[in-house]
Amino acid sequence: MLKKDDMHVLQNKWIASNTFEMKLTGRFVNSMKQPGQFLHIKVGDGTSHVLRRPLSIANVDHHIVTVIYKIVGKGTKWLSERKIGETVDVIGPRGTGFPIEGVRNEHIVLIGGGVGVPPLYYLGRKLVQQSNTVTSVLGFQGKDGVFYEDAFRELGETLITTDDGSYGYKGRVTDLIGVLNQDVTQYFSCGPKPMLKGVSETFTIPGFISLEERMGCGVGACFACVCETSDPEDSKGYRKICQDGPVFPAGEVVL
Amino acid sequence: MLKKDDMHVLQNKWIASNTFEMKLTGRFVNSMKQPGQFLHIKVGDGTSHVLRRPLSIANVDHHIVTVIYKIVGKGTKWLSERKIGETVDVIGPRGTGFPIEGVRNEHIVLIGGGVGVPPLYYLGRKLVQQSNTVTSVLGFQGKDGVFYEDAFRELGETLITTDDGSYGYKGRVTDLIGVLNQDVTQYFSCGPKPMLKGVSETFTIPGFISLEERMGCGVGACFACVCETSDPEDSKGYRKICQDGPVFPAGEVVL
Amino acid sequence: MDLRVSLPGLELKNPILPASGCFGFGREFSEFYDLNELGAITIKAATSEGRFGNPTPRVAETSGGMLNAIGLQNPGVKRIMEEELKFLEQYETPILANVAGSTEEEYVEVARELGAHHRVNALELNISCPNVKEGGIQFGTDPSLAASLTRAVKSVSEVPVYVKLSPNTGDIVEMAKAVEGAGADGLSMINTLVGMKLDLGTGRPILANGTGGLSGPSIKPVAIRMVYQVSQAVSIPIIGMGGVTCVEDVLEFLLAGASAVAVGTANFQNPLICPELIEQLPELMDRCGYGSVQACIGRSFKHEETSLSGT
Amino acid sequence: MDLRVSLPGLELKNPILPASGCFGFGREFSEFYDLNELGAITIKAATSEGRFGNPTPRVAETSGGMLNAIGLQNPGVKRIMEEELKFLEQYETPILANVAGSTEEEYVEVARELGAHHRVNALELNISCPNVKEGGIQFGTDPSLAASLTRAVKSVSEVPVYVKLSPNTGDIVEMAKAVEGAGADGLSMINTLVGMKLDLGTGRPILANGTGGLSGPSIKPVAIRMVYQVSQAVSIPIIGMGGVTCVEDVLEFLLAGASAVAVGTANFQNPLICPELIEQLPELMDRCGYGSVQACIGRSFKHEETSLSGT
Ligand SMILES: Cc1cc2nc3c(=O)[nH]c(=O)nc-3n(C[C@H](O)[C@H](O)[C@H](O)COP(=O)(O)OP(=O)(O)OC[C@H]3O[C@@H](n4cnc5c(N)ncnc54)[C@H](O)[C@@H]3O)c2cc1C
Ligand SMILES: Cc1cc2nc3c(=O)[nH]c(=O)nc-3n(C[C@H](O)[C@H](O)[C@H](O)COP(=O)(O)OP(=O)(O)OC[C@H]3O[C@@H](n4cnc5c(N)ncnc54)[C@H](O)[C@@H]3O)c2cc1C
Ligand SMILES: Cc1cc2nc3c(=O)[nH]c(=O)nc-3n(C[C@H](O)[C@H](O)[C@H](O)COP(=O)(O)O)c2cc1C
Ligand SMILES: Cc1cc2nc3c(=O)[nH]c(=O)nc-3n(C[C@H](O)[C@H](O)[C@H](O)COP(=O)(O)O)c2cc1C
Ligand code: FES
Ligand code: FES
Repeated sequence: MLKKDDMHVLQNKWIASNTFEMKLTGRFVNSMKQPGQFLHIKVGDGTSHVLRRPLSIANVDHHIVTVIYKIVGKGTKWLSERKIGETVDVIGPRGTGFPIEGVRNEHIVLIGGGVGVPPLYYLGRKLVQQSNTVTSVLGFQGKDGVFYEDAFRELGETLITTDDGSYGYKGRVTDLIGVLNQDVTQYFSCGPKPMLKGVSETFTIPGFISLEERMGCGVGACFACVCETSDPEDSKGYRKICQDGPVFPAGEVVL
Repeated sequence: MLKKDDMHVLQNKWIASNTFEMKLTGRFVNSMKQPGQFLHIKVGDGTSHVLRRPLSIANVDHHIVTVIYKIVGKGTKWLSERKIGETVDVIGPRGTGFPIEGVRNEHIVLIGGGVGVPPLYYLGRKLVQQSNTVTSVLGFQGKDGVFYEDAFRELGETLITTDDGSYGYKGRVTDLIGVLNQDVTQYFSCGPKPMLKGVSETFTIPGFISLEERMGCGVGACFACVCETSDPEDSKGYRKICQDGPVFPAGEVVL
Repeated sequence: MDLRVSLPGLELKNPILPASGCFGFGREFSEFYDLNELGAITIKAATSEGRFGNPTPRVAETSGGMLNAIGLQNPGVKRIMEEELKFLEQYETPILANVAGSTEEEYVEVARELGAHHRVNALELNISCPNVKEGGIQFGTDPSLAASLTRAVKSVSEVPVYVKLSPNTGDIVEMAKAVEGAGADGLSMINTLVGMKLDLGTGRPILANGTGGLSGPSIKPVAIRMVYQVSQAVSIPIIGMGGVTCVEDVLEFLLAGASAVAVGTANFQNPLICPELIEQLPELMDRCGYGSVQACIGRSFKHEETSLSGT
Repeated sequence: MDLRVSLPGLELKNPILPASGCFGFGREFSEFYDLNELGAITIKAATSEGRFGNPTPRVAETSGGMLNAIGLQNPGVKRIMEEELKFLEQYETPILANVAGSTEEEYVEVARELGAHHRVNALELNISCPNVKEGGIQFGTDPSLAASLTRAVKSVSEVPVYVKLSPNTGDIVEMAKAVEGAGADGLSMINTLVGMKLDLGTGRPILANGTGGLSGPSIKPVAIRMVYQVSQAVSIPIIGMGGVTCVEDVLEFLLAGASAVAVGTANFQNPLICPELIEQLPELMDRCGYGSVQACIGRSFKHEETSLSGT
């Protein structure tokens, strides 16, 4: 049975401009095996916030799960104020992540933008463990926003872009796709919709993308988070991002 | 100009069944001179609670104001969770308290019930400072609920009643009015409406009573907290408890 | 403590059921707890053909509430019967099936099919969905249209029919009386209030649909008022809902006149809310001096009678 | 940053004003700040004779909101002019005077007197108070009654007349159009939604009056939706209100189509809210790319036009 858990906050620290890294532990950490899944987190006291907040699993290590989040509104603000020792009410792991079972000895490129970067770290670690070569292309708004650069470098070649050129390459992650090594076999991408659109239109190799959408239930019951399938003949015609996704084969759904 | 202040919590401790004593300090403590006034306290985070909570001033000493409150709902629950060093948003002092200027060398009886007891302590201290003799009759639900007994004893003779007889006299404070010394010159009372009604109907000497009512603004602007005057010829016909009161001469308003 | 409530078509072992649209067809919540614990299950609105619904974003959070504009997405009545009701066969909990449509014919067709399914115990006529352009909404604001729709559906339904009322009206009592007069066996109330939230960045509504339905704790005072007024004006039972998040809210709806209480939005914040409420209800009722759910219903206005009758 | 707004009868130096009934006649708040800081002041409803209003309790807190059933307590139009408007003479802030009544005659009488007072710049016709038994409420739910009342008041008033609309209706646009057609110079919206809260101990409503008006953050999505719909359907300006607690809410109302924004319940939680909002507004407008209040008004639906016109 799926459960929710009051997870213990082990760490909650500022790692980049308005960006926090939170480490949690609890009963279900060991079931968080598939990169690309998310935690559905209750924010606020009482009924001030009726909706949970989806945050990607950024890493799992030694019974500890990491999420990395940017403060964009009241919920993430509230999260950033949690102190070590407090608990956070979490449903998870939710959704369908990146399908990497059996992926071995490939050269894979990870392409992430902003708060789309976190799930790629856990994904990259798993891929390296499975003997793949990993190249990461990570985009941020500016120098202040860059996080986890060293961590990604430990996994393999890592290229950073910033919108304002204050760090790494100036421009968008899509600008770098052309310079990538020809032997790349697959890509995995997570970030804002325009980026995912660019990425999936530029690449000719197969890939998987992870989508964001405002969620109601986060468990597949309310139809808040649907997207249309590209195939008009698809028997359902839609996918639920919280359940069938957030990860889809590139081209499966309309961006 | 009247102001609100983020007052610092110096202490917040359980002193009787579900009853807390909170000590606060801030810029306006020195203006809290008249016993019977109240603080209008913001509870909850953000807009979860749109109304402030009125709590009587229980004491003022060395720039520190004390309130004593019972947990009855979400607001007082929230207050009880405030920790030392945090701040609480307070408007005050509000209202018109007990008129004791010039009251000297009298024998005064204080009659309080439950959460009506706190303001009587500050009142009693002031009265004793002004060379009055003070007798206190304090009613509680049961033994667990009794607080400040010793503090009142330091001011003068103190009789305790409990509804269930688990401590002091069994019964209501009004039952003890008959046994009071004949030389009593005035009474001051605060507690639930039926008690105030009983008290003001039993006594023949002059007295003042302090009323409770659900408040909106707490500053006299919304007309939430009115009560009718007993005198139908009164030019206004009503009084605002938050502004004209909470203390009224017994008989002035309809109970 | 007797939690049972007997309503037309629905023998509830406790008064708690999920509200339509907030529980899908139960499948996802069955991963959290045994659906047999519930008093009943309200399933998501069915239309005759499958619908994709509105563009996204479809939800937005508000102070103490949320807006939704799902737009009645559902796989259509046939697939609901084949796939979803089939799945629910393993449970014994009574099922209240929510029926929607754009035209009277569509409502009637869906009601005929669902009402004939052996797993459906009663229908809930959704004449109050604020989120679809064509149809639906006008049935919920015009008493005579609502009455005629109720009559049409009653004439084909093999099971009792509950009509779900919209709060977006100046006179809820008039609506309730109209559908009672047309043969409704019960009422569900309330659906969502029409609301909107703007994105200050773009200057536009957050929901792609513009407006959406407001649900959650913010609407509870409106819901309690409407249940209180309607339950004194009609003699059919009411399934009350709107902003329930705790067991105190459940009791408040019962006292206001509801015979059972549905939980919508709160399932999103806490997927275990329904079994938790069922577990906590007896203790609260006991503390407030009620020996059965039946004794709570409508106590806010039956108070004097009951004290006088000395029972 | 240009915060000025020019409305019929009201030259506002900023778009913030307190809402009627939440600010008394200003006296108490003048102890917190200088009332000249405000864009305007809406004073509490006046009736022809003094009224005591409803029995207490008159307020109750709800999730993210509150209920009130004050019942139009006020000292009567004569004393308001003699005592309260007299007090306000020391300030220059424009005054919007709220007018109430039980009959058309009473409204007309009060409007004639207040409208003739040199300190009153405009009238706000309160046809939407949900808390008085006789009168008031039906004017707010029946478009033709509302129109005829507006016409009658317009014919005697020496100053512009704003009509304050009730959200307790199925069709707010129809109401707005009816009063616009009858000559209203502006609209105020929204008043409170009718709600109720029960005391679980006694089983009865907390408010002595039973029902009360729901205000505060919970109703903001309903208010925004109504302002958005009405501002596109009429050409008279709107004073928007309902649940404003922060400067983001102020901007949301402007974008939705309001020309000025009134603050009600939030004055109770924070008596300094109005000057705080006035202080914070320029920075937020700047951050969102607006150079004047005028440029914000109605942007949620004027967006495309404006982008196309390239200004
Ligand atoms: C599958 C998934 C994974 C995500 N992973 C991450 C992550 O690892 N790190 C991170 O910083 N952010 C992530 N996000 C985005 C994150 O959920 C939002 O930034 C967050 O919910 C904002 O909450 P708030 O209360 O601070 O903002 P508010 O704007 O106050 O939130 C209001 C409502 O809008 C929703 N919302 C606002 N922005 C978004 C958004 N971009 N996507 C979905 N819902 C949104 C909120 O959940 C809430 O219901 C993810 C989103 C999804 C769907
Ligand atoms: C002038 C005055 C002085 C007071 N002094 C004290 C004191 O010294 N110690 C103490 O323990 N209590 C005192 N009270 C009562 C105290 O204000 C309430 O117990 C408290 O507001 C309850 O808040 P809550 O959120 O815990 O309860 P809830 O029931 O959740 O509150 C809901 C709403 O009802 C109001 N409310 C509930 N009970 C009362 C009440 N009895 N009187 C007024 N409003 C109420 C709250 O303020 C709030 O607006 C005083 C009340 C008044 C009017
Ligand atoms: C996401 C969502 C979807 C809904 N879908 C339906 C629906 O399909 N049919 C229906 O009758 N009501 C629907 N409703 C309304 C709820 O059943 C319920 O009446 C309303 O939300 C008030 O209850 P609550 O405050 O507990 O959510 C929906 C509500 C929400 C939040
Ligand atoms: C205590 C109280 C008293 C009110 N009295 C009046 C009134 O006399 N006249 C009126 O037109 N509106 C009155 N209102 C309604 C407000 O002016 C306003 O329309 C409503 O409260 C919504 O705004 P808010 O959510 O900011 O409070 C009153 C509201 C409250 C809370
Ligand atoms: S968020 Fe409810 S179905 Fe995805
Ligand atoms: S609480 Fe507003 S006048 Fe007293």
